[in-house]
Amino acid sequence: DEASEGLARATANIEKYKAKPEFVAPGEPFDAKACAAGKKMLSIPNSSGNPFLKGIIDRMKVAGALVGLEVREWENQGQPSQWVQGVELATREKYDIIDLISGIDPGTIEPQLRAAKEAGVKVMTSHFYDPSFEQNPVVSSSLTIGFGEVGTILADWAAVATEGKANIAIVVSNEVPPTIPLVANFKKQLAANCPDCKIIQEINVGVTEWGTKIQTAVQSAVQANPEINVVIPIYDSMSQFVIPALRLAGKTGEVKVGTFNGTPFVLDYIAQGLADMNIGESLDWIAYATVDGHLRDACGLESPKALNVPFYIFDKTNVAEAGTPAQFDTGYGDAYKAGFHKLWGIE
Amino acid sequence: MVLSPDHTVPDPATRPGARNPLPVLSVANLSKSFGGAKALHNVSFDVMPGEVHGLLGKNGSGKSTLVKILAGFHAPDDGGTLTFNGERVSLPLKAGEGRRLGMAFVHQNLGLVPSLTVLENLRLVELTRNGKAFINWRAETAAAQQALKRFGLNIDPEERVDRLTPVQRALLAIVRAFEEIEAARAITGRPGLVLLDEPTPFLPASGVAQLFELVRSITRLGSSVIFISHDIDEVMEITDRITVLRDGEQSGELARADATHEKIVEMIVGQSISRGQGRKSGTNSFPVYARFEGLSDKMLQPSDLHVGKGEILGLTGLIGSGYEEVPYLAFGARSGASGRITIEDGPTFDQSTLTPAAAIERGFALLPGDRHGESGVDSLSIVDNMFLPDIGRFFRGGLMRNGAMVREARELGKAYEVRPNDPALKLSALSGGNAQKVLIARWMNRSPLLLLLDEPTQGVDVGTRQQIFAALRKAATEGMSIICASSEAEQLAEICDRVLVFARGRICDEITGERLTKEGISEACYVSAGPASQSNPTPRVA
Amino acid sequence: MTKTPTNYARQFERVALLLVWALTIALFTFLIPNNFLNWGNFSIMFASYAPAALLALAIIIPLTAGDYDLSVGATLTLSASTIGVLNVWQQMPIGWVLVIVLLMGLGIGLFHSLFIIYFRVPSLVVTLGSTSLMSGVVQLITNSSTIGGIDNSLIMAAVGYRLFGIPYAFYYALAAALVMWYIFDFMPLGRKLLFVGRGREVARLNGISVNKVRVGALCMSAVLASAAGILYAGVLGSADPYSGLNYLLPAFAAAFLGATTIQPGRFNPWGTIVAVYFLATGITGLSMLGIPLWVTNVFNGGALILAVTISQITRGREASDIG
Amino acid sequence: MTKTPTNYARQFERVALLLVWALTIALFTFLIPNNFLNWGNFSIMFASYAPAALLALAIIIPLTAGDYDLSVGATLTLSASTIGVLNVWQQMPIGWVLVIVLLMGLGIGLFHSLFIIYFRVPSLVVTLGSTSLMSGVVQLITNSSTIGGIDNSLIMAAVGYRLFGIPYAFYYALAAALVMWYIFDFMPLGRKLLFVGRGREVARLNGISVNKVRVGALCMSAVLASAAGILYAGVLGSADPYSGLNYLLPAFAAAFLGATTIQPGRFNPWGTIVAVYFLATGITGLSMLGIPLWVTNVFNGGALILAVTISQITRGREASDIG
Ligand SMILES: Nc1ncnc2c1ncn2[C@@H]1O[C@H](COP(=O)(O)OP(=O)(O)OP(=O)(O)O)[C@@H](O)[C@H]1O
Ligand SMILES: Nc1ncnc2c1ncn2[C@@H]1O[C@H](COP(=O)(O)OP(=O)(O)OP(=O)(O)O)[C@@H](O)[C@H]1O
Ligand SMILES: [Mg+2]
Ligand SMILES: [Mg+2]
Repeated sequence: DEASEGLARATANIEKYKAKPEFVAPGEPFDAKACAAGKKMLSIPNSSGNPFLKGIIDRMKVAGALVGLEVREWENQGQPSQWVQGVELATREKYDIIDLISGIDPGTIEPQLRAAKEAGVKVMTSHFYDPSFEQNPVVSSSLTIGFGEVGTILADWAAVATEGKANIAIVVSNEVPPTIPLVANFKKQLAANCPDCKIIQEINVGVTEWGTKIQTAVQSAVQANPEINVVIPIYDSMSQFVIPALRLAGKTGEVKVGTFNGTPFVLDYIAQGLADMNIGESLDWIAYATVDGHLRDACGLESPKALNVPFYIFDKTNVAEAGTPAQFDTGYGDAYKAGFHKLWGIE
Repeated sequence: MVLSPDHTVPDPATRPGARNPLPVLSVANLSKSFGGAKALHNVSFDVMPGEVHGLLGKNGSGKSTLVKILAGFHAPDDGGTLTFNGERVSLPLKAGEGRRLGMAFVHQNLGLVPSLTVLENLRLVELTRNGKAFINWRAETAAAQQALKRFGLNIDPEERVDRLTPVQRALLAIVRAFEEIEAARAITGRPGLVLLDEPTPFLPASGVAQLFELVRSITRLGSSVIFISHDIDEVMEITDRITVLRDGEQSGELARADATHEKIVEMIVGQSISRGQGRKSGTNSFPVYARFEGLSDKMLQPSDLHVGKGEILGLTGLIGSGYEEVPYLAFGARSGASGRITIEDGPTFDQSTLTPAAAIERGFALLPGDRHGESGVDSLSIVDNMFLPDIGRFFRGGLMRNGAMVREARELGKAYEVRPNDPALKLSALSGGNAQKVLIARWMNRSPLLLLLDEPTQGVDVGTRQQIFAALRKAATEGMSIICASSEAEQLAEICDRVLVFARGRICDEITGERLTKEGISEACYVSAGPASQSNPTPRVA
Repeated sequence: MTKTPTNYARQFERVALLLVWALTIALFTFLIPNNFLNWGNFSIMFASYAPAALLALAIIIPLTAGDYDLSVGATLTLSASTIGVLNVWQQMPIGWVLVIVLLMGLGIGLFHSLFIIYFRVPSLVVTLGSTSLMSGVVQLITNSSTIGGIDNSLIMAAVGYRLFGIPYAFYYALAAALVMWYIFDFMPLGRKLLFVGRGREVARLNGISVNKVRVGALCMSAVLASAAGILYAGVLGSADPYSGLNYLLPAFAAAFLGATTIQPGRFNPWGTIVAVYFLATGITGLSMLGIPLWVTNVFNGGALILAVTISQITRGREASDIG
Repeated sequence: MTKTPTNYARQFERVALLLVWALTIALFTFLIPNNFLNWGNFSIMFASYAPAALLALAIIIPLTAGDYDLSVGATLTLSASTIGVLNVWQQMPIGWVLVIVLLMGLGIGLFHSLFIIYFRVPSLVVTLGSTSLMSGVVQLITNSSTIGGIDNSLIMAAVGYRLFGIPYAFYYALAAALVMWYIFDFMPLGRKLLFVGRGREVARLNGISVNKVRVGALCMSAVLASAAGILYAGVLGSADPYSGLNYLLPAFAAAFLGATTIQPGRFNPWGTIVAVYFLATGITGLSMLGIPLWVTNVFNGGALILAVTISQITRGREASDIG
């Protein structure tokens, strides 16, 4: 019937992400060293307090150094006024590339970016736009990431984990732009592959309020709706408040938790049996792909539209690969390194 | 009769001495209640131009309330009327309206802001006048300096008020009021009214004399003065007429000519009280209880003094002469002081090692002069205030015996005639004098070995004062040593066995026996200030 | 000794918030018939708000003594993070870690005291500054990352074991309130705190060592905030370097709301507990109704302003003793 | 009229923070030889901290009058969000939107006044509550999402046009400080504010309409915070529903730090401006050095505590007038 066919499709889809990621070249090989010579890139993270972003930038510095691209981080506390200062600095010091990494909407600091563009600095984003988004006109190129794809994985996983009978509480932060395609695709996929699955409650909490609101809201949701058997905090840092909520409600193990980002402490939750699934990406891979993509744009080559860093599912069967305690970069294999080196001509 | 405002009012200033039927201030049927309690009940009186009008009454009889109504601070109950220079003024007065009409105030607590400068306080009204677009600081400073100079006050306009001595502060408030009344008269061209709410307790005798001189100069120009004081002799000296309040009601009005001391007291208290005749002393000798050697601080030169067991030692002098420091130094309440202390036959110890806690431990007690800031906490209950240094006593078996505390507080309240005697009330719900009773009860109840008092009857009415004196005398006969610092010669003469007179930070006279009278003490104070006061009219105002 | 009629209003004021709480519960019971009024639901709520309750209790000690401690949120975060770093990363046994964390709380209190009492810097300034300092230290020691995997015994001690179905966490907060109640109301120390807060000079002249009392209050507050951090780490099972600061404003709100009940006009421990759980009930109920979470912000703010306003109306709008 | 010798220390205190600022600049110039001391760098810093400066200025008005306004951060956020909603989503012309936003600020001030002055609820409580209320409203109207695409003319007016290389945003903050300086120091209103803050009863006894002055201060503060929100939206070109609250504690820190300079012991507009840009200089320099984030927090907190402590030592550790 329809339900079992959907479940089969979902299972097949999940299996795809359980396989070890393979490297797919994002474009033609090019002489990266020649291209990068004398070029500078300023990477502005959403906040330097975010270890995920900091990890990517640290690795970008290493990857850039391989070909001679100078990568610098603009340290900030997540305040837009500080982003503005970073952009102005890049403009003044004639950087070649401003890299807005994961979370700074170019629209938030548009006036300064426009000035930078006029001064000849290329503004690029990475790990921010979903392919479905319209890129801000000041942006020269964007290495998109498939947030929508993440949504579909989460939906299929929920279906598989409950054998087609998921009653879901989903925790979201609507003010973060990627949330929108992620949730939309999640719903679409769920409808397509799991006719009996339901979203019981959608809990929207602003990032700054995670600490004070998620726990109570999840507790209340599972108390008010005992039929809930899956909780999906779409960003895995939320799960530090979801897990205790389930523990208090006595639902640990009974309610499944699936999430996205691959943050180490959440991978540890899986090892401890507190959470069930986390979709991860290799930071180092992201770093390489970002350097690759931005260099191509800076040198007038065709820039890939996406980061092309594959998603990888961790669950209790493979979480040990991430290390104990888990690390950011472990478990994804390193096929990409050789791949990029070859592409850049630096073997 | 209500005159329209455009009706020409004859200006008394232009016709000094002429009989003028029009009162400057006319109050009729003024009432004010706080919650259920009536602070004022149908009070009516007139103040004529050029008149000094005394306002007398026991503590809590409503004098300050009346002043505050005129200042626009309190809104009176409906029904009263107020006429100023013939102009009917609608009640309640808006803030600042009294000033616009030509009234100036010295409030009971002076109305200064301690953390701001002399200049800002002195020129407060000018600096905050509406509709002015620009403050000319140079002009303001010049005006302030001129005013200070005119009144012989040698203080820096940039100095913060909290660095001034109490005398300087009192004079500052008075100077401000007189400045304002001059300014107001210049604008309105009509007689003004200065309201002085107990301005004298802070002032030395010469300050009082200077104040009275100012008052007379103001009245000569046709303005009037309302003068509030508990010192009946002062009132007799300066006022032309007297209105007496009792429990918020008018208990009478007198012309000075008809007034005698006894009559006034009778009107205030409601019964006649024989004047204290001074304690028969001089023959008594007391074994020394506490000896202070080289006691000194910023205001006080090293001084030696002692108090006997069962003796009441008075300390006085002109304010600023250092006598008022002694109780605080003996209690270890001020830092930066030095000296040595010996108690009976005990070892001599350093004053700097003495803290209030250690002093209490030794059986000392201090009743400070500043009731709100140092003595009691207005927002806490009477019972908490009463047993503050004693709380440990009610901690038995690991529990505070709150019930026992309240019971004992009620007993104590009865003994000291605290009204209303409800220990759960906040201290702020009591009148000033009643609050003082609570605080005196606090210390007397502990039967301290040495009781240190600073102005113990400040703001306390005649009747209550007698009760307090009686309690002190009784305690002394039972062996309590008492040191009482006060500027009131009359009070010292009445209760003390011996009085030390201070001048410029030193003990300059010791009065015992026959000389221990109000006149004797006042004279000693004047003599002590002698030579300097000839050369400079206000020597104490440093 | 005539009792004035207003005394009825005062009596009513004492229990008003309790009544409102009961009404709130009744309302939600009506709206969510099956799942709201349910011991499981309440027991979870009691446990999960225990760290917040402890934090609010920490605040009222210096508030009573007349000082502000804005740093309790940062202290909570620093404690929880230290537990994570020492216990998870450095593998130190949890027992030692807790001792160190509480001593650290004491150290924070003494640091505050140095500036507030010795140098006479306003408490608002010092604790504002130390909030920033501690946030920096937290980022330094944790590398700004959440640390999971805190010793299970701490988690069990906080939310594992239960009494009457309520996890122990709640009883720790209750015990703290009980001890504070005893100190505030039945020990001379409580009276001393109050006098120090309402009239410093008066307290000093009556033999109270004002500075010691203030130092004590600041230290107790910091230690209690550290304890709240321990409880927070126990309830979450992890230490997160950011969220603690967000508990600051709610804790102040609960302290002020609590001062309208039980002993109106004074910060008091039972009132604070009632306030915390009244707000928690409202938020839980609204969440269970599936109402968007912005409503809970409005509820928090509205409840605070309304409660204090009504309390003011009861006392004839006279100047308030708190704040 | 003798000047005491301490007056030299006092004179020094006035300019101490300015000197420290100069030293900080010198230090960073030494450490970052080419890029730090550079007009472009400073002009951007001046512009991007202009909303923060305006917010700190907003705070000192009620602080001078003796009230706390904790809600300025929320007011900033609400204003910026309202601009986003009305201008971007509702397509309302920007001119009208600005008028509405400023009127809304006035409304917020009046709302605060109602509770603080009429019902005598402590200002800390009211503004704490209204912070929570406004956060809820912001989430409601923005759907908790960031709104980009604000009218270009607002952006141009804030950061598009420049004078001496510095975007206009800075001059707005400067103009606000100038006006406030005139009011604080050269208009009766300023003295009224001061008298009301330092001695409410005295002010009332002397015919100052205390309530009017306090209402005025609260309204001015809210309106200025709204203006800060406008500037914030102009500088960023967008409105986000959460970040405004992060400006609250820094704004207070700047206000207190500013009270140690120019006119030590009083909240004063120029001191506040100096404090904001001194802290901004430190943070910018540290960022340019690529120093880890936690250092900036430590710098902020440390600078505040140290500056106020040194100011206290200058005045012989006497009780402070601020806070
Ligand atoms: N806040 C209050 N609440 C209730 N009753 C009050 C309050 N303040 C004063 N009273 C009552 O009003 C009466 C008069 O007090 P008031 O302070 O006017 O006296 P006073 O004339 O100033 O006395 P004193 O000379 O002792 O200062 C007292 O019985 C007092 O209990
Ligand atoms: N703000 C107030 N609230 C309530 N009652 C008050 C208030 N102010 C004064 N009272 C009461 O009004 C009455 C009159 O007080 P008032 O201060 O006018 O007395 P007074 O005659 O000036 O006394 P004193 O000689 O002690 O100065 C007192 O009973 C007092 O308690
Ligand atoms: Mg009086
Ligand atoms: Mg009185």
